[in-house]
Amino acid sequence: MMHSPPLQLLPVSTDHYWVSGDVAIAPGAAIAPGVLLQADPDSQIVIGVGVCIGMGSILHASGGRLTIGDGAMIGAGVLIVGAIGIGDRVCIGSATTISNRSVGSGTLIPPGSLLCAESAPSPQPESAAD
Amino acid sequence: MMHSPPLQLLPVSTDHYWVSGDVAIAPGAAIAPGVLLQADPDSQIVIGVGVCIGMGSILHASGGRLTIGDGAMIGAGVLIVGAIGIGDRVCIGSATTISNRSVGSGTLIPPGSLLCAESAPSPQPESAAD
Amino acid sequence: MVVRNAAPPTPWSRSLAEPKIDATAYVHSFSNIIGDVRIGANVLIAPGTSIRADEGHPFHIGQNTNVQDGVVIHGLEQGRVIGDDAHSYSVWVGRDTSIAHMALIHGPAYVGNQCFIGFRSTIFNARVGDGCVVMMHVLIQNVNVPAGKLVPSGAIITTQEQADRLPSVAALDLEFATHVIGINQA
Repeated sequence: MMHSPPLQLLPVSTDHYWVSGDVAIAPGAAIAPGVLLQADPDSQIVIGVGVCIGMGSILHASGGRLTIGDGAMIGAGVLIVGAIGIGDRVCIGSATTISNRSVGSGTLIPPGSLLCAESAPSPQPESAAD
Repeated sequence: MMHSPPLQLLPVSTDHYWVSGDVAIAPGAAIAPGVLLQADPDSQIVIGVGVCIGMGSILHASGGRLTIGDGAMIGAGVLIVGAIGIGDRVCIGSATTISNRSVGSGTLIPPGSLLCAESAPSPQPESAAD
Repeated sequence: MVVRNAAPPTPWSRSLAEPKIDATAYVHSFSNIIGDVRIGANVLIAPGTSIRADEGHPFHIGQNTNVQDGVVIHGLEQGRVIGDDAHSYSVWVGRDTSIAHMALIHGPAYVGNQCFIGFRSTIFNARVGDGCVVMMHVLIQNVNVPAGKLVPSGAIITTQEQADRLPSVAALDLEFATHVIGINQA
């Protein structure tokens, strides 16, 4: 049984979102307070048209480009790390973690999911050990 | 010493929540900070009397009208997408995702749920088609 | 080099001690550090981090440890752990440890040296021994995890029997942890 991680809605600031490094945001994107968009020195974040990013989410580009496709919806408290592509109109439920794994256009990801490119990608609750 | 990337502080909104497009909110609705209400150009959001919407939730009307019935309670970090109706007095637990599927009046939805249209993209990330 | 300790005070924090931050530590300006927090040499505190010793205190963060984006460190008013210096702490984090994005370390809590705590994992009222690798979305509560254990992603470890049955860390796990740590060393 997968532990459903707590949804922490206590961003450091509730007035602003933060941009650090090379981040391009298309007009019309909606970015909630407490969101952190961080691109490492060799990396970029590119956010498409009409994207929504919920409160307290963190996007961290590392080792290349992190792209969020047009119309993607990213719930509250989502963590996305790496040099990956999130496709157009992807819908990511709150409190999800995505690390070093791209997501195809139109995908719907349940809240609290873990998608990651470790040895055994384990988006399925069953794979929780013990 | 560590490279310090350039920083920008971007104010989100002085209204605590963010509205884009054709959004009608009945008097007395309570909308928490950090909520994103986004209606696409051809779409509307209509929020009924006495509705409560929790922190960090995102409502995105796409392809038509998204209605939230009178007295509906929407928890924190909820993601609702599409041209659908959420009935009167519906109670939606936190961190739930609802995509392209209407919810009948009086329904109680547990926290962390995923509700989506059967024909819509599958909830399994693996099945992502492009 | 940015050091900031002027986080907005909570109503009960007016008489809090100032953080003690080693001159070689890097503390991102978009972080909150308040109260009696003792940060060692070459520590990295990433943006969006909240380290608040306003209820439980003090906190110790050992040298060369890195605390990545969105981590929260806090402690209950009651409950302490014994640090490696034999003093009592609300939260002790050892040296050369990595606390990855969005993890929650909630005191009373002890995390040893050369540990890896993965994305969004929670450590509360627990001890995690030296050299442990805790993967993602894990809950560790009310247990003492022996040194050198691997905690798989999604695991909920809330009884000592579970903690004692955990496998030992393998080379592949260390490789993965090192990769993730690398993300923040850029």
